Formats: sequence, structure tokens, C-alpha cells
Amino acid sequence: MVAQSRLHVPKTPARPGEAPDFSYLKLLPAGKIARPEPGAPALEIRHLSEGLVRVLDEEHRAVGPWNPQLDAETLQAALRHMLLTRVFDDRMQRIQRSGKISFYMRSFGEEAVSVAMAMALRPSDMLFPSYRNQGLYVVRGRPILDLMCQLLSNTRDMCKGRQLPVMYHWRDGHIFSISGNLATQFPQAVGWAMAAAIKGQDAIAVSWLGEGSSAEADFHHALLFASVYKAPVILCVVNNQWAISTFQGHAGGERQTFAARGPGYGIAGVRVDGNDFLAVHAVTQWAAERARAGCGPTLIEHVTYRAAAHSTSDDPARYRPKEDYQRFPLGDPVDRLKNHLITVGKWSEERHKALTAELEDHIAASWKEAVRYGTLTDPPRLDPGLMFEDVFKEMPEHLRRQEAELREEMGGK
Amino acid sequence: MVAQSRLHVPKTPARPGEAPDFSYLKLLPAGKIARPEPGAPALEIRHLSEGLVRVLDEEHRAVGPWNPQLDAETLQAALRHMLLTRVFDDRMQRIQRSGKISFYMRSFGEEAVSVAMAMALRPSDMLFPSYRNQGLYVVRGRPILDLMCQLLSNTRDMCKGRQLPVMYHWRDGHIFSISGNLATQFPQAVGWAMAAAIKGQDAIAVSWLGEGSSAEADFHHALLFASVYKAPVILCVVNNQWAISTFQGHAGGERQTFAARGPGYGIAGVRVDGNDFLAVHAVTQWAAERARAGCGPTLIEHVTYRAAAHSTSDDPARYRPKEDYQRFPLGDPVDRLKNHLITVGKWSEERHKALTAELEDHIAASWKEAVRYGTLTDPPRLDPGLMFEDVFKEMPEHLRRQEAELREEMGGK
Amino acid sequence: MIQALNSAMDIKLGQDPSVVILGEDIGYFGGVFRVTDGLQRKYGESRVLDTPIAEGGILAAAIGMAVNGLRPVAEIQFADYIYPAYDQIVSELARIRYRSAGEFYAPVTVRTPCGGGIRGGQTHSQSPEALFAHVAGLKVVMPSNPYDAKGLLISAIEDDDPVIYFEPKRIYNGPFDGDPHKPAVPWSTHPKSEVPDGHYTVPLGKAEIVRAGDDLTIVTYGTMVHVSEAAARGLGLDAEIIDVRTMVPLDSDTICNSVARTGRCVVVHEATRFAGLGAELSATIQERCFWNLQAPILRVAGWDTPYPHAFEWEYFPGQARVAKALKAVMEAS
Amino acid sequence: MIQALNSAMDIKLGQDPSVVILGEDIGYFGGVFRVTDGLQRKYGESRVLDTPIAEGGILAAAIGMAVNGLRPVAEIQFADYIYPAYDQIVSELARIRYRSAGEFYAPVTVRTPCGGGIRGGQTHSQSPEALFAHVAGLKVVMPSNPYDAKGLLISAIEDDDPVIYFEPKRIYNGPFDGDPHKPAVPWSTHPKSEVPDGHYTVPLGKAEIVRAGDDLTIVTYGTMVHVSEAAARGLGLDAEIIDVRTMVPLDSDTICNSVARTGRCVVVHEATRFAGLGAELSATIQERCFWNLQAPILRVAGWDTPYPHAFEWEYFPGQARVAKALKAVMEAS
Ligand SMILES: Cc1ncc(C[n+]2csc(CCOP(=O)(O)OP(=O)(O)O)c2C)c(N)n1
Ligand SMILES: Cc1ncc(C[n+]2csc(CCOP(=O)(O)OP(=O)(O)O)c2C)c(N)n1
Ligand SMILES: [Mg+2]
Ligand SMILES: [Mg+2]
Repeated sequence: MVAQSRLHVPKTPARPGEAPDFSYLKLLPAGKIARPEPGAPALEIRHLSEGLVRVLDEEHRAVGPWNPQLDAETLQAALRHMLLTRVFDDRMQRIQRSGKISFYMRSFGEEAVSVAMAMALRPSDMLFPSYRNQGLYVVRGRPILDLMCQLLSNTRDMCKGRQLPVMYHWRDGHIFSISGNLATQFPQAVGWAMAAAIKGQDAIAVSWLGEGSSAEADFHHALLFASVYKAPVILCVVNNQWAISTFQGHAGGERQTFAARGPGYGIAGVRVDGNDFLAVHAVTQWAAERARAGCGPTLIEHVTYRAAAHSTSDDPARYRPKEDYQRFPLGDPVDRLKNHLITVGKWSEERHKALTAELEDHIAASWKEAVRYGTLTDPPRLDPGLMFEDVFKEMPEHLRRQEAELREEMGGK
Repeated sequence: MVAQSRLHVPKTPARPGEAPDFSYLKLLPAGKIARPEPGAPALEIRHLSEGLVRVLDEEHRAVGPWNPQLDAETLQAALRHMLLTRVFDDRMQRIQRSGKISFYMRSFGEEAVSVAMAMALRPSDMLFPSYRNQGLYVVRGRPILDLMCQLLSNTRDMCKGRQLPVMYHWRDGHIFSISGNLATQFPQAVGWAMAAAIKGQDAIAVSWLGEGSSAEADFHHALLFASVYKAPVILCVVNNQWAISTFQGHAGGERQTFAARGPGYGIAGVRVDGNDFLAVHAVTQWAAERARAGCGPTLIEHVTYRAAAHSTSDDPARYRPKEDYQRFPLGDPVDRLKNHLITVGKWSEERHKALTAELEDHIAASWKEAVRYGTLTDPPRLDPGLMFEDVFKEMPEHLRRQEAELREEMGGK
Repeated sequence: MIQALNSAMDIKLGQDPSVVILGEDIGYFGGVFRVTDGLQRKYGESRVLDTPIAEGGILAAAIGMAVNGLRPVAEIQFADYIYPAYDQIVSELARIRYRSAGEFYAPVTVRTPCGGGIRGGQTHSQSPEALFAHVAGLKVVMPSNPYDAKGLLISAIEDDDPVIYFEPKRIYNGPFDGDPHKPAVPWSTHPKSEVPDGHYTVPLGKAEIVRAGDDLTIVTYGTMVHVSEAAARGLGLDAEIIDVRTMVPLDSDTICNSVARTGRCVVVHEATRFAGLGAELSATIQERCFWNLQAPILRVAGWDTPYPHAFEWEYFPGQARVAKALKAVMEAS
Repeated sequence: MIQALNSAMDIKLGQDPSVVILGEDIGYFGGVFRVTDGLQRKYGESRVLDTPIAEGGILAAAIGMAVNGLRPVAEIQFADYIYPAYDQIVSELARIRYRSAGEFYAPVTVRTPCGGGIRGGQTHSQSPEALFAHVAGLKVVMPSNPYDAKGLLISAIEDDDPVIYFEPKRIYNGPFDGDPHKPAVPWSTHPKSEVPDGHYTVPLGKAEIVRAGDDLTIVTYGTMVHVSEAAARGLGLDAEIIDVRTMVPLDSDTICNSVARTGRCVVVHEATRFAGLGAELSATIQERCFWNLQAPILRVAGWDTPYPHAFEWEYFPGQARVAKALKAVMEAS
């Protein structure tokens, strides 16, 4: 049966033992792609969805029409945000092994996506992230301590012990609660944006999901509703090439870019170098201006790479080559911005070392404080009775009964 | 709040009391669009997804590269099939009012879609229809009597009384069971085609849904799986402009053609004049050859019009102008094929009248016989015990108990 | 009942600018059952939205709107078509308040016609309430008459928790005692058809004793309230009939107090029997009233099959099936 | 248990060319729980398919494949992620044979890990079996040990009806008595870990009396079989413990015969309590064994909340919760 099979199965370029192979990636040199007016009709700017917007060239210079012309202070702040995100991720990854937190997911290699977008948007814009957007909280200024307490499910946990680590939320920071169910946030962001249009708000909605998650129905619902109602929303596919062990070809990437789905629904699609802070920032500004002006939604595909394991429960050595990230043609977002700043004389290896050390100290100090509020294994601990709250606004009779049963079970605690 | 609303709401060109307005329809003259090789790469033939393949011109001649060059006998057979479908529909519509059947849905105005496709496909190709594809059964030779018995839920009902009228199925005719849930058949057809590829079969799968149904998640699943596995399948969006009371703009048609969704997923898309028998036949042949050759799936958009009410429960006068069908720019599929045959000297008004009369007699005779096997209101009647069969292959204990209870309830009948 | 539901939405749209209504064919057309008739003309296309045919998208959009401060009322054209939205309801709508520790919540009301008796066949007749009642975080409601329909719908829209609101379509236009051969009766013949024009509420979470009695307790809801009344009357039983009205949170006190008193109970619903809401009602009553029970609690329900087109009335739990259970429970000893 | 499940699929792939396996990360990687490890290498990419992350698409494709003569085994990575496929399962898979009067049918097996106890939080811990048991046309299975796991999975794959096959992930690697502080025990310590290498079946629709006893009957399944045994042992009760194994079709005779004899019954499962399968078990037993009951049937279950990450062990119905119910039922009179 296998013998005669004619079924096409997407190819995975390289598996363990083989050399990393990125020849499948359609690339373009920096600065080569035109920047249309943000109001341009979606079907007249399809080249954006199949090309690749890049600003940083091989010599680390910012070139071409998409150069956002940001000042050095802004770029230094960006570097700091990305580096803090990375240092935080590294530390939490190591700590998870100690058992003090149950689980962790890093955004290593994708820091530019969240940091550049958060910086290019307004604080009032509403964000609907996936679990790999740590940079959003960093840019918007949520104390690392708060994030750590969530990871620890401790007495200061914003989720009151109910969510897996990393499933943050922040109402006052305009960042929606992260769902464990992939892609559900995508059409919700469109609904939020529809409401913004109905209410005449200026704020727009922005959502992210992975290229693997773009296979879910919610991706289609999001594009369709955004198209039908011209919702002021930016929808991002973070194409980091992998969905756990599954290569992006299995999500449709073998035939067409993910950004090209946009024009299929009559909305703008842009494919951007996701490891190029300047390019992501510029594309975000463009799409935000477009949405705010009432010219409709944009689908952005960020071409990047999941440099780390999927999560602390995952071991990529089982399914992809080692040293792959080192060979990724779009490099590392932190290194690229750092080298750009050095090239323009606004940064140095010394300052970089110093900054790294400073941030590591900050993380270490925050952790010291965080564990004082308890860990998964050590007191103090949240009251388990919290389990019964927020199922409904007011606790109904049957849950009050069940809470009483539990307290009895726990020996009247 | 409404005052300040900036939400875009798709426009419906004309409502009751207004004159029909089809200016929104992107049309092309017949013969104007090139016919690429069926093996052409999907992304090199996008013009097919935004153009309009037509063969019959204003003078009823068959013109251009898509002309399938069918002989007169074939076209006369086609006319017969379309006319039989229409006469059958008309009669059933009238009969429903008598209460002998509970519900009916006509395919009036869309007969070319089913008839041309069924004729262009092989009998072994597997069909996954919607509820508006009556022509498929007619072409494949299912006796009208059998269809009528299904409509009557009588003792000869192929569905054993379980399904609404029109929800046919025909295993030996390779036509799948119709679901009341929109769009579910679309990705199932892709799965069937994947199995065909796995087994090395030559047969392909074909499925249909309405433009309104293309909003469902299953539409996305179908395109995605078809693209990822290059499944030998033809997926058809029958764009008859309306989904009950809702204009196609609400399904995304305001921004982009439905066929253009195909290239967004990296698969071929073709927009065809759905009321042009020759064009539909030619496009089907092209897509079938493409699929059989292993060159992948095709998404076909049939531009047509729902000339009748959505169903016998619907009254279009509430939401769209009268006389709209008479003004539809693509005319009527039966008239157009009839006029073409007359123009080429292979048909006449007399023959047409005679054929119509013959078919009406056939329908009347079939109905006479069908009601002898019972109607919804008159005996003979199916045994209600059939309700408990086929829930599972073998009836489990709890259903045997329930059947016994029912028989007792019915007074031991 | 249709006018009562329409009036509830009309009043809330008029009172509260954050209320919006969305669904398939609900705008210009006014809904396939006319429940939203005239509302778009009155409140505009931005507050009464015709949507694409994508139940999952409708729910997701409604959730996003609710998170942005609106109070969406989403219509699913038939309960049989709610499953494409099941993930957004179960995984999202039901848990947003919980997982965000109360920082975010989505006050969405989902209206959907349910139940058989209109020759709808297997995909226009379902009663899937149990599939929602089992999910923590959802309130589940089903009215049995126009007065409750309006008051409960206003309560649902004003409630800050998500509410799945089932409308028994067979009684849209009049009460139904289970006999399809009798001529249809209009609501006007029924006491509960008196519906005040203005704003009023019927509280969620409260069952109603629609008939007090001493012989036994019938626990039911929706269309089956009327069928049960007729069946008990037919047997000349002095039945206490309880209309559950809100399945979650369940008013188990009202129910159990009654059964504790009568000592006999029959649970009646139209949905399939196995693992239906009747199982929960029976189990709860048994746990709390065991020592008072003089007979087993019996369930009357639809059979464990799809809803068949031609055998609709053999599937539907009519007076005969209810009466049989009532007799059995009364005779048991 | 993982090896047993893997062996079942290995054997069927080897025996029957129409068997195919599909799901997320199940091919090259062998599944996030390694249950399909090595199968793609052995049988090729056309019979062990890695799919897009679209549960709805996976089920629809599986149905289409089945209609074309294959026997697909679809893996849903976690039961918590089955809802996007709910419409294809409920509206299609469950009813294709029925609506086509037997002309078409889809022998699809859906495998999915369920249950908590692995710190998975609210989206890696659910037990949604009741949401499928209520749907006519689906068979629903959950094993509690390696021997049954293999035999039931082979039966499910060979069955011509659709089967939803739940795998309690907490006992993938060993039995679990409910005490997370004890060191994990491997299956090798358990009698039911003896798994023949070759083909054998455990029939669908048959419950198993895993321990005979006279004091009372405990009706349970999955992980809770082990917790219940430990709880009864801890109280020194001579409990008859029944592993339901197949929820639909339910082996109510085995269950009711036991309760009729012992006169006392506790129903135990991990899923949330309200309208869970325990309600059906309790209601059915009560109807058929009422006159034999010496005490109310009690249910032990998860609370009616989502599964909270930090309070996993306060949520999980452990020995203390089971023991409390056992005592209550034994002392009642
Ligand atoms: C509905 C649903 N299906 C499956 C999963 C299990 N799962 C978690 S992450 C993941 C891979 C997602 O890959 P991608 O979307 O590319 O995001 P990335 O991890 O690469 O950022 C899967 C399959 C889930 N969480 N939700
Ligand atoms: C999942 C689902 N949602 C809603 C419906 C109700 N419904 C039946 S037909 C229809 C309109 C379909 O329009 P379209 O897809 O354009 O097909 P057409 O009737 O025009 O052929 C709707 C909304 C349904 N049957 N199934
Ligand atoms: Mg990815
Ligand atoms: Mg249509």
C-alpha cells in the first residue's frame, strides 16, 4: 500500500544527523522592496506578501524605504528590552529544572517581534498574544517580579494559581489573557477591533500566533471577519519554522507564504524579516497607520526562528539538527541590533557586557524577592479556596458547598 | 453610539423596492481568458482566479480556448439533464405546499453547475455535494422515483425516514450523504482524496458548498489539507450571490473573489461563469486532469444566481428585489445552452417544447408511483423501529430496551 | 414568545449602548424565526450585525467585543449548529474570568432555538443543553413561556457571566401539550403570555413551581413543562410541577424540598436520555432526598438516537411516555 | 501503558493495510507522549501522517479517509484540544451511518490523553468523556491498565463504529493511587501490566469487576480505579470495584447486578461532577436497583471548576475524598 502511495507529504529540510538546510527560505536583500502608502488598496500591494521587508543589511546599516529612522536612544532602549527578555528567559529556563516552577517557554530568537511591535504601537492598543510574546510585557513595563510570581503560582500570582506558567494577562497594560488553546485569541482580537470601530475608539487590536497555529479554524475566522468588517486590527503569523517537531511545510508553508493568505481574503499581507528590529518596527507603524486610518487590517508574517526548545518539556535534538540556529540566514535579532548600533557608533562591546551584567543582576534580585512570596514547592501558598472563585462573578451555592467539602477534606484548613 | 460608529458593513446592492443592481459583478466577455496547461504551477495562473472563464458569447456561439468542443449529442443530453432537474424541482416545490412532503430546496438557476460537472467527471469520481446539487443524481442516473421516495420519507426512502427531504446519498453512484450542517463535506472530500492518493486510486473527489458556507472553518480546513498533501480534489464554491437573506459581501465577496482564496493557500483557483454549461464543463475537465495527474487541487468559483427561494420555508420578497433573476447578467443556464444548440442548428423550440412535455409526464408518472409507497401523511409507513437501527452497526442493549418501550407506547404495534 | 424575546432585546438595545446583536440573517431579515425583526432598522447596522456563516467566528467576535466593553447577544440559527462554536464557548468564553483572575470577563449571551416538533429532522431539532451544563463557567437557561422568556433574557443580557440561552422553538408561537394532531393554540390562551411592555427581570438560578401538588414532583423545563402538565392532568394526579428554568446554576433547593415532601419524582426533558441533564437532576435529588423517596426517580426523555424526520412523534417524549412514568412512580411501593 | 498502546497500533498497521494513523507530532517525533514512537519509520509517511495543527481538519480528513475504506486512528494531542473537532465528531462522525441508512460509515478511532495529575493546568488536564457519551452514535472508552489499553484499542480500531478512546495520561507510566507525594511506581509492579506481544482483544461494552466484594460497589474508570482501590483498602472495606472501561455502550447489567447485591454504591470519576458521567451511572443504578439500595448512591468527582494549576491536588478526587464517601455510604442507615 505504501509502495503505491501517491500522497504528497511535505518535506522537512533537515533532521538530526543532517546538516541544517535553509535553502527553502525565499530571501531578499535589505532595502529592495518598495514602501507603498499605508492606504494603498490591498490587491495593489501583493508584492509585500510574497517578498521580504528588510532594513538592516549585511554591513549592519539601515537601508531602503522602510528605514524607520529611529534615534539612538530608542534603539538602545530596544536593545535593552530584547536583552532583558532574553536574560529573563534564560534564567527561568534554568530555574525550571530546579522544580520551583513547573514549566517554561522561551522566546529566544524571536525577541524583535514582540519588542519592535510593542514599541511601534500605542500603549492603548490592545494586544492578544500567544505564549511566546514575553517582550510585550517588558516593553510595556510590567515588573519582572510580577511575571516571576505568575511562573511560581505563588501568593502574588496575577492568575491566583489557576494558569500554567507564562499564561500571563495584564488588563491595565492592555494585554489579554493567554489561552492554552492555540489561535483562539486571533478572532477575538478582530472582535475587539470591531467593537473599537463601533465605539469610534482610536485604539487598534494586535494579535500573534505561530505558523503552526495558523492551521486552526480561528485563523480563518479572524481573516474573514477582519476582511468583511474592515476591522482595525493587525494579525501576525510568527513563522519560526517549527511547531514543536513539525516543520512549517505542514502548515502550508511549502506552497505559499503565510502573508499571502491576506490578499486571498482581500486584505493586506506583509512578509517581514522578523529578526530585523527596524524592519518589524517599520512594518508595524505602516500597518497601525493603515488600521487607524480605517483602511483595514493587515496580516504580517514574521520570518524568524525558534532558537530554543519548544518548551521545557521538549527536546529538539530528537527532531532537528544541532547548530541549526547558528546557520539561520536571518541571524539573531539581538546581535543584529547590537551590531547596527555599534556600526553607527552608538554602542560598544563594553556597554553591552555591562548592560548584560546589570540585567542579570536585576533578574537575580527579582527572583530573590519573588520566591519570598512562595514557590510551587515552598510556602507561603495561595488559599486553595481561590479555586472556586471567578468561575462565576458570584459564587453559586453548589460551589460554596464544594468549597466547604474541600476545607473539610483538608482538615478544616 | 451608532452615530460615531466607524464599523464597515458590507453593502447589499439592492433590497425590496429597489431596482436589481448587478454592477458589482466583475465580468469578462467570452473567450477572453487564456487556458494554461492543467499542470501549470498554481501561482503562475492566478489570473484564472480573478477573471471569469466563459465560452458562450452574446450570440450563443462557443468561442475561445476553453471551448470543450462537445458534440451535439452530448449537448442535447446535457440540456435534457438540466431540464429534467428543473422540471423535477418545480413539481416538488408545488407539491410541498400540499403537505405531502415537509420541505424542499430547488437548484433553479444553478443546473449547469451540477450537470456539467457530473458529465465532465468519471462515474468513479466521488462526489460530496451540498443540498443544491440535484443535477448530480440526474446525470448519474438515479431514478427520480428514488429521489421522490426520499422526499416523502416513505417505505422506499433510501434514508429510512431519518433525513430531511433533499438530504440524499447514493453509495453505488459514488455520491456521499448530504449533511444538514453546512460545509462539513468539504474537508471530508479532501480526506477521501488523500486516501485515494494513499491507495493509488485514479478516482478524484469533488465537493460543493455555497459562497455563504465558505465562511465556515471547514472551508479553511479543506483548502489547507488539500494544499499540504496536494490532494486530488476539486473544491467548488457555488457563488449564487445569496445565503438565505445575506448577500455574498458578508462572506467576503466584497473584497476579493472566492476563487482567489486558492492561490492564497498555494493552490489553483478558477472563477467560471456558472450558467455557461460549456465553460463549467471545460473548467471541470481541466481541474480533473490536473488532479489526476498529481498536480494538486483546484478551487473553482461558480458565478451563478439562486433564482428561487432558499427553500420552501423562505420568502425572498422580504429581502431582495423582484425580477432580479431576469436581470442577472449571466442569464439562465438552460436558456443559454438551448439557444446555443438552436444557433448551431441542433435544436428547435418545437423539440424543446416536446422534451419539456415528455419530462413533465415522466415526473408526473414517477410521482404517481412514489406516493403509492406512502407519504408523510398517508400510509404505508415505515416502521418507527427503524429509528433505533444504524445508530451503531449492531443495536446495543439500551437501544433494544428503548425500542421495546416505544412499541409498548405505540400499543404493541 | 417571539415578541417577548424581541421586546427584551429591543429594551436592552434602547437602554444600554453597549448591547449589540449579531448572527446569521438576524439583521435586515430579522432572523429565520423573526425574533430580531425590526431591530436593525431601529438600531442600525453597527448594533444589529448580519454575520458570515461561521458560528465559531461569531462567538470569537462576540468574546472580543465583550472584552472591549460591549454586551453582545449572539444568535446561533439552530442549536444544532452551535458545535462549530463549541471550542470558543468551552475553552474561552467559560474560562476567561477564571484564568485572568477576574481581570477580564466576557458578558456574552448566546441565544439559540432548540428542540423538535417542527419536522426539522436530525439537524433542526436537537436539545444539547447537557453539553453546556457540564462545562464550568457557563450559565444555562431555557424558558417555557413568554413571561419568563423576556424576563430571563433581560437577566441574561444584564448578567456579567456568559449565558447559553435555549429557546424551545416548538413553543415560539404557542404552548404545546405534545399532541401534534390537535390544532395549534396561540399563547394568548396561556396565563404566562401576559408580558409587560417595559423592563422587568426573572432572576437566573431560580426554578419555578408552576403547579403545586402533593402526589409527586415533576422536574422539567422548556416545552416539556406543558406536556408534563397535560399528562398529569390526564391522569388526574395532583402533581407538583417544577420548571427548572435555569439549569446552571441549578436551584436544587426548590427541587429537593419538593421531592422531600412528595416522596416521588419524575424528571422530564426532550433531549436524549443518556448522560442528559435528567441524569444530573435524578442523581442530585437521589443524593439529597434518598430517605424520603417512596419510589425510584424515573426519567422521561428523547431516545438515544438522532432526531429522525419521519418518526418525529415517536421520538418526542409525548404525554403517553410521561404518563407511563407517572403511573409507574405512583404505583411503586 | 504507552508500550501497550504502541503495540496495538503496530499490530494493526502490520495486519491491516487500511489502518492509518494521523495527528500532530505523531510521525517523525512519535508523539508528545511517545505513544506512536517508531511507527512512521516502520510504516512510512503515507500511513503515519504528521498533520497541520487543526483538530477539526484532522477529524474531517479521517472521516473522508474512512469513507474511502481506510481505518484511521486520529490522535488529538490533549483531550483539552478536541473541541475544535467537536462539530465533525458530533454532527458527522456520530451520524454518517444513521443518516445514510448504513450505506456509508466511518470506522474512525480518536485517541486522546485525558485527566490531570501532571501539573498541566486547566488546558492539559480535562476529562470531557461526558460530552461524548451524551452523543448518540459514538462509542466511548477509557482503559485503566496496560492489558486493557492494548486489547480495547485493538477492538476500537477493528470496530466499524466510531470510538472515542480516552487515555488517562497520569497512568501512562504506572498506576497511581492518588498520593502525589509517594514515589511513582512502574507498571511492572501491577498484575495488569502483563501484556501479550501479539494480537488480542478486550471487548467493547463490557465492564470488569476488578475486585469482588460484599460491602459496597464502587463504579469507576481510568485513573480512579486505582485511587478507589487504595481508598477502600485504607478503610479495610470489602468493596466490589467495577471498572466501567466502556462508557458507551454501557454494561449496566454488570454494574446493576453488583449494586443489587451489595445495596450500597459510590460512583467515582475525575471529571467535573455536574452533569458528568457519574450522574448517568447514579441515575441508571438508582432506577434499576432502587429497592435494593440501603444508602444513597454518592458521587465522587472533580469540583465544578476548571482544573487549576497550583491546586491540582486539591482539585483531584484523591483517597480522602473517596474514603469520605465510602464511609458515608457504609454508615448510612
Ligand atoms: C488547539 C490546540 N491544539 C494543540 C495544542 C498543543 N500545542 C501547543 S504548542 C503547539 C505547537 C504550536 O506551534 P506554533 O503555532 O508554530 O507556535 P510556536 O510554538 O512555534 O511559537 C501545539 C501543537 C494546543 N495547545 N492547542
Ligand atoms: C453550520 C450551519 N450553520 C447554519 C445553517 C443554516 N443555514 C442553512 S442554509 C444557509 C445558507 C447557506 O448559504 P450558501 O452557503 O450560500 O448556500 P446556498 O443556500 O446559497 O446554496 C444557512 C445559514 C446550517 N445549515 N449549518
Ligand atoms: Mg512555530
Ligand atoms: Mg449562496
